Amino acid sequence: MAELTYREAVARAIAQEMERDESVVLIGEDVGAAGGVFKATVGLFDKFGPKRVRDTPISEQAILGATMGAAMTGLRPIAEVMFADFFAVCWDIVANQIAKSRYMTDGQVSFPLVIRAGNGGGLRFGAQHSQSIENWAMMIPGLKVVAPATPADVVGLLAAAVRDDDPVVFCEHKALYASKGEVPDGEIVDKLGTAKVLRSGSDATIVALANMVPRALAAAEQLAANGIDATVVDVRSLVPLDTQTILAEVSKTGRLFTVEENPRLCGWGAEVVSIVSEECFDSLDGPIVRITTPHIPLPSADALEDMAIPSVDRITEVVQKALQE
Amino acid sequence: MAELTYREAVARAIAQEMERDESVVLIGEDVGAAGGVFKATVGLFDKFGPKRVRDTPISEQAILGATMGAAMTGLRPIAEVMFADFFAVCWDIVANQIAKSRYMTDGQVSFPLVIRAGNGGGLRFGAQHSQSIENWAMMIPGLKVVAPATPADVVGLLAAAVRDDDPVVFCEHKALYASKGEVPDGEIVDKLGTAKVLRSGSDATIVALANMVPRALAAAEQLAANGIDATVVDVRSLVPLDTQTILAEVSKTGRLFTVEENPRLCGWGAEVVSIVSEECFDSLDGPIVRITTPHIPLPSADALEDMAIPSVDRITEVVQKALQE
Amino acid sequence: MAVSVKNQADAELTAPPGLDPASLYQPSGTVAPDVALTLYRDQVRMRRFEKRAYDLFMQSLVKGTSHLSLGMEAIAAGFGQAMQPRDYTFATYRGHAHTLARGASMTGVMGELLGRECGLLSGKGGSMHLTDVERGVMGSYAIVGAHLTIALGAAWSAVYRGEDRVAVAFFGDGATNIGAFHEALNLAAVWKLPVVFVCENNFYMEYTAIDSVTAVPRPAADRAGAYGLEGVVINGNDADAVYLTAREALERARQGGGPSLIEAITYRHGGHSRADPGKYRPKDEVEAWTAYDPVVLYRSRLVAAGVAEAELDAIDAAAQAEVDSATEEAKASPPSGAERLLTNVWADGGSAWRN
Amino acid sequence: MAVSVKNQADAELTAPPGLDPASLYQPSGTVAPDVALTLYRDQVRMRRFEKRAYDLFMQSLVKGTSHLSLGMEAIAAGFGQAMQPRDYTFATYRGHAHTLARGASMTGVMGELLGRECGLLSGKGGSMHLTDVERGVMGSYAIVGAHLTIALGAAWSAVYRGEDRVAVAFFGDGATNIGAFHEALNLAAVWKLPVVFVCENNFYMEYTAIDSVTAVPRPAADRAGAYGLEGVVINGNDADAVYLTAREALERARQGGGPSLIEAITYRHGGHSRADPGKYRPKDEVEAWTAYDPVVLYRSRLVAAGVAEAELDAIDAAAQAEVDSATEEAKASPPSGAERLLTNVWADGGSAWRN
Ligand SMILES: Cc1ncc(C[n+]2csc(CCOP(=O)(O)OP(=O)(O)O)c2C)c(N)n1
Ligand SMILES: Cc1ncc(C[n+]2csc(CCOP(=O)(O)OP(=O)(O)O)c2C)c(N)n1
Ligand SMILES: [Mg+2]
Ligand SMILES: [Mg+2]
Repeated sequence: MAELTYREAVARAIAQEMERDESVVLIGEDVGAAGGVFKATVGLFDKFGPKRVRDTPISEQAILGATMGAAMTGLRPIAEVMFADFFAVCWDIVANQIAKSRYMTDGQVSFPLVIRAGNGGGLRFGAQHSQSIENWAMMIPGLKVVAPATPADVVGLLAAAVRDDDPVVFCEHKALYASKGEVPDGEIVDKLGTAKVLRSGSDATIVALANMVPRALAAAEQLAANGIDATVVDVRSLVPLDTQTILAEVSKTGRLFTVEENPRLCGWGAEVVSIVSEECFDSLDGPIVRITTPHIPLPSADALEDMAIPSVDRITEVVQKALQE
Repeated sequence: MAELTYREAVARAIAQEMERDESVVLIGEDVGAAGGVFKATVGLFDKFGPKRVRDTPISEQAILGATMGAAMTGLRPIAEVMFADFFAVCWDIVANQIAKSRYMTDGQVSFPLVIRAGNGGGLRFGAQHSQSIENWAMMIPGLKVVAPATPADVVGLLAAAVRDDDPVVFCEHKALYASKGEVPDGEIVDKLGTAKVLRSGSDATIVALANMVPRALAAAEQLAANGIDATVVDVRSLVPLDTQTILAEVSKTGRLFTVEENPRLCGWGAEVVSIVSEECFDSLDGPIVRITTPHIPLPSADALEDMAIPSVDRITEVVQKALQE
Repeated sequence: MAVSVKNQADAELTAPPGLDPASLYQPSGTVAPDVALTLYRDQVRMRRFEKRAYDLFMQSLVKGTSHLSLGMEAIAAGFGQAMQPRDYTFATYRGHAHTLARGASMTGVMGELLGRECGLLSGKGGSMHLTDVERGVMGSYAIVGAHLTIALGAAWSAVYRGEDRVAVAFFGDGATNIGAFHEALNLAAVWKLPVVFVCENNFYMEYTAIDSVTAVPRPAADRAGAYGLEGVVINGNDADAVYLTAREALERARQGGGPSLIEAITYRHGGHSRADPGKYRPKDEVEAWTAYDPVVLYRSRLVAAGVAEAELDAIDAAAQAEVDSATEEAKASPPSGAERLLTNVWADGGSAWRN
Repeated sequence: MAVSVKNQADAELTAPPGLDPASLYQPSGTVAPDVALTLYRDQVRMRRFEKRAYDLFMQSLVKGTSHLSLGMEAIAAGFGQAMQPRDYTFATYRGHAHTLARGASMTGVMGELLGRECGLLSGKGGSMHLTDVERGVMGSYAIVGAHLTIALGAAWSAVYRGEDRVAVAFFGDGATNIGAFHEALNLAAVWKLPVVFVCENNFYMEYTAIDSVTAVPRPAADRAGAYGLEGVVINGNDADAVYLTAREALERARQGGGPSLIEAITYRHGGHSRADPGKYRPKDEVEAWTAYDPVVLYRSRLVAAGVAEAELDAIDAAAQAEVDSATEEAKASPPSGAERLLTNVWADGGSAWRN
C-alpha cells in the first residue's frame, strides 16, 4: 500500500503494462523526455527508452493514425492527446477510422489501443482547454470510454484498458492529477464496465463520474447532516456501461440524480436517465434530475468557472429541493 | 405553389437569400460549376458567379476556418460539408472555434454562418458516409442545429438559418434529397426552434426528426388501423429546442416514444427523454421508449442497413408492444 | 527487354495533355518477361472486373456508390507486382484494383460490391472499404487523407519488430491538399518510416480540376521538398515505369532509407463515381487520354517485344472467364443476413455496450 | 538611419546559435526615427508587462496558465508598427504582446489575466484568448493551427468588399507540422488572399525541440515552396528587420500580390508556460540567446544612432508607470460576476437553448 497522486498512478499503470508486454508502446507530444505536460508519464522514457516512448510533432492526426495502424499490425499502443479538447483536430481518426474499421471489415482487424487525454475543467484554462468530452466518445459506436476518479482506479482501469482488445478512450481528469490516494502494491488490473457503489442510502441515488464523484460524496455527507440518506455510484466506465448496478441502486431509492461536468445537452447523464426511465419506470418515486454544467462554453475566470461546474453545495441543494417537492 | 424536390428546395432557399443579401456567399467542394455532388446547389454558380459561389480544395478545415473568419468580419457565409461524416476532419473549427468564440470574447464577435451537410443513411454508402451527426453538434454549446423533413421546411428553415446571427448546423438528409413536396411561391422564412405537430392522437406521442418523420407518420397510420391513436411531432430544430410543444404533447397522451436515426447512445432522443422525465414526470403513464439505430456503425449492404435504421414496421411494433404492456 | 520495347511502343502513342515525357523520372532496371506478362494479365483482370462492376451498377445490382479505376490500372498492377506478400496496402474508396492486385478473391470483391455473404467484408463495408488482411490489404478508406496517417503505424510496428515490411499508401491528387497528408508525410520523414506514398494524379477531384485549387503544378511532387523528399513524377499509364519505380522505392524503404513520394500521372476513363458522367472534362482531353490506354499501350509493347497475340488473347479470355464466374458466384451468394448485423463491433465478436 | 546603425549594433552582439546572419532576408527601406522610438517603446512596454504578468502568476493572482513573449517582443512590435489600423491580427495563446502592439488597453489585458470585470473579455476568455476587435485584434486562439485558417476568412471578406485590409497570423515553429497549416497556406495561395503568415521560430514546441520532429531545417521557410511562396527568414530579435519585412509583405498583400510566409528566428527567455522552468534547453544556448536580447539590442542601436540615454530612460519609466497603473486598476476591478456567466453565447446576448 502506497499513497500516490493521480498523475503518478498513470505512470505506474503504464510502467506496469510496458514491463509485462513488449508490444505496449507510448506515443504523444512531450510524453517522453519531458515526462508529459501534466507530468503523468514521468520516468517512462528513462525506463523504457526512445524506442518504446516516442515524442511526436504537433500532429494529432498523424499520432492517432500511427496508433491505429500500429494496433492493427500487432502493437498495443497508448497514445496521449494532451488536452481532451484536441480530439477535435483528430476526431476523424478516432470516430470514423478506429471506431468503425473492425465492424466494417467484419472483424478482420482489431484495435487494442488506448487514447489517454487530460479531460475536464477547474484549472482556469478557458473554453478550449477545459472540456469534458466523454460524451463525444460515448456517442460513437466502437469506442470504449473510461473515466476514473481515484489513483487506485487509474491504475486498475488503465491496465485493464491496455489489456482490452478494443479501443479505449481513457479520460484523465486534469483537476484530479494532484489528488492523492492509497494504491495497493503489486500488479493491479481492474475490470471495465463496472460501476462502484461508494455509499448506500435509502432516499436518493446520486450517480457521478470522475471529478464529480468526490463532490457527490461530499454532498452526500451534507445531505446526511440534513437527514437525507443518499447512495453514491461512481460510474467509472461509460462504455461498457454497468446498467445493472445503476438500475439496482435506483430501484432501491426510487430517486435518481446524475451529476455531470459536461455541458447540459446529450451527456452520459441523459443516457442513464433514458435507460432508467424505460427500464425501471415503475420503481421511480419522482422526477429524475440531472445536475450539469449549463450549456455554455467554460469561462476562464476562476469565479465564473466555479459557478459553472456543479459544486458540492449545488448538488446538495438540488437533491434536497427535489426530495422536498 | 410548386412541387419541388428536397434538393431543389436547398438551392431555392440559397438563391432567395443570396438575392436578398449581397453578404451571403456559398463555399464548398464542387458546390459551384458542378452544382454540388448531391445537386443541391445547381444553378447558383451560373446565377451568382464565382465571386459569391466558390469551389474549394479538399480542405475542410480551411473551408470552415475561412467561413468563420468571413462571418466575423461581415459576410454571412453558407458552407457545405459534403457528407456530415466529414465534420470529423474539421471538428475543431466547428466545436472549439466557431461555437466558443462569441462567449470567450464576451460578445465581441458573432458568427452569422450556416454549415450545410448531407446527413444520414439509407443510401448504402457505408459507415463513413452515412452517419446522423445531429447529436455531435447538439452537445456543443454555441451551435444551433436544424434538420428539416420536407422541401417546404428546407426553404423556410434554411432561410431562417441564413438570417440568424448565430452559427447553424443545417442537416440535410441524404435519403430525402429526391423526395418531393409542395412549396408555396414567393419568399419563405420559417422560425428556428419551433417543432410541428403533424398528427394529434390520444394514446401516444411519437417525436421524430428528418427522415424518421415520414416513417413515424406511416407508423401512426398503421397504429391507427390497430386502434392506437398517436400524435406525431416533427422536432425540426434541436437547438433551439421547442420543449414547450413536446412537453405539451406528451402530457396529453402520457406516453413518449422518440424515433432517432443516430446510434443509440447520447442522441437527441435521450435529451428529450431526460427533459420529459424531469419536467412532466407526473403526467407519464408508462415507460418512455427510444427507438433508435443500434449502437453500431452503419453497414453498407442494403439488407443490413435496412435492418439497422428504424423502419415503419419497427416503430409500429415497438409502440404497440409498449402500450399493451 | 522493357526499355527498348518501351521506346517503340511509346513512339506509337503520342503523350496526352498533362503528361510531359521529358519531366518523367526514369527508373533503372528492366522488367523480366514473366513479370511483364503478369503485369498485362493483372491490368486486364482489373479492366474486365471494373467494366463488369459498372454494368452491375447500371442494372442496380450494386447499390450505393462505387469508384472505378478504369484507365488507371497500371498503377495498382505495377505496385502489386513490385510488392512482397508481407507488405501492406492502404487504399482509398477507389480500391477495387489495388485489392485485386494483392491476390484477393475476385468473388470476394464482387460479393462485397453486391452486399453478399461471400463479400470480403460480408457486405458490412462495401465498395469503399475493401480489406483483405491475409493478403496485406489493410483496408480501403473513404475519408480523404486518413489512411496516409494509418499507414505510418503499420510501418512503425514493422520497424519496431525488425521486420522488413513496407507500407504502400495510394491516394489521389485531391488528397494532397488536406491536412492529414501534411502530417503523415512529415512524421514518416522524421521517423524514416518504410512507407511509399503513391499519388494517382488523374487531374480531378470529384468534379473540380486539381490545378484550380492547388498552389503548385504538381500536387504531390512539388510538395516533396517540404518533407526533405525527392519529387518523383512517373507515367502512371505505363505499368513498366510504375513497376520499376515501385521496386526502387520499396527497396530503399526496406533498407531503412525512409519514405518516398511518387506522383503517377494518369486519367480515369469514366466519371468520379457511379453518379458522375464526367461532363466537366474537355472532350479532347478525354479522347486523348482514352486513346492513351494503359492496357492497349502495354499489349502493343508486348507484341512489339515478340509476344504472340494468341498468348495475350488467352490471357484476355482467362480474365473474362474469371470475372464471369466471380459474378455468378457472387450473385449466387445470399444477401448478408440479420445474424451479422450486431457482430464484430468488438473484439469479442459482439456489440454489447452494457450489461 | 537603421541600416548603418544596424551594422554597428550587430557588431556589438554575436549571433546566437541557430541564427545565421548570412541566410537572413534583407528587406529594403529604412526605419524613420520616430518609428524607431516607437518600436523601442513598444518592446519595452511588452517586456515590462510580461515581467509583471510573471510576477502576478508567482503570487498566484493569475490563475490557470499563461504564455509569455519575453525575448520575442521584436516580432509583435515590428508588425504592430507596420500594420494599418484596419488590418487584422490573429494571435495564439502567446498573444499578450501582439494584442498590446495593436493598442489594446493594458488594463484590459491585465484585467483579463486576473479574471476581472475590466478584462478585455470580462474574464470569460482568459490569457489565451485576448481579443480586441475595435483595434483589429480578431482573437487569440489556443488550438495550434486553427487561426491560420480563420485568418483566410477575414482576408477573403476584405477582398470581397474591395477593402485593402491585410490579415496577419502569428504562430510558432511547432504549428508548422499540423494539418491546418497546410490547408491554410494552400488556400491562401490559390485564392491569392492578403494574409501574412508569421512563424515565430523559437526552436521549441512546449518541451520538445522543433528540429527533432520536423523533416526540414527551417520549419516554415522550407515549406514555402509547397505553396508557390518564397521562403523568407529574418532575425526575429531585430525590430527593424521585422518592421521592414512586414511593411513589404503587407504592401504586397494590399496590392493583390497574395500571401507571404515569414519565418522570424527568435527565442523565449522563460519556459513555454507558467508551469515550465525550461530545463530541457542547453544552458549555453539559453545564455547566448538571453544575451542577444531584442530590447538591449535595439536600445544600443538607438544610442549608437545618437538617441540620448535620458530619452530612452524616460520611455522605460513611462512604460513601467503604465504597467504599474494597469496592474493597480486591474487589481481594483471586481472579479467577473455571476451576471456574466450565462451571457453572450448567442448574438441575442443570452444562452437559452430551449423555450
Ligand atoms: C475529407 C473528405 N472530404 C471530401 C470527401 C469527398 N470526396 C470523396 S472522393 C473526393 C475526390 C478525391 O479526389 P482525388 O484525391 O483526386 O482522388 P480520385 O477520386 O481522383 O482518385 C472527394 C472530394 C471525402 N471522402 N473526404
Ligand atoms: C492541436 C494542438 N495540439 C497541442 C496543443 C498543446 N500546445 C500548446 S502550445 C504547444 C507548443 C506550440 O509550439 P510552437 O508552435 O512552437 O509555439 P510556441 O509556444 O513555441 O510559441 C502545444 C503542443 C495545442 N494547443 N493544440
Ligand atoms: Mg483525382
Ligand atoms: Mg516554438
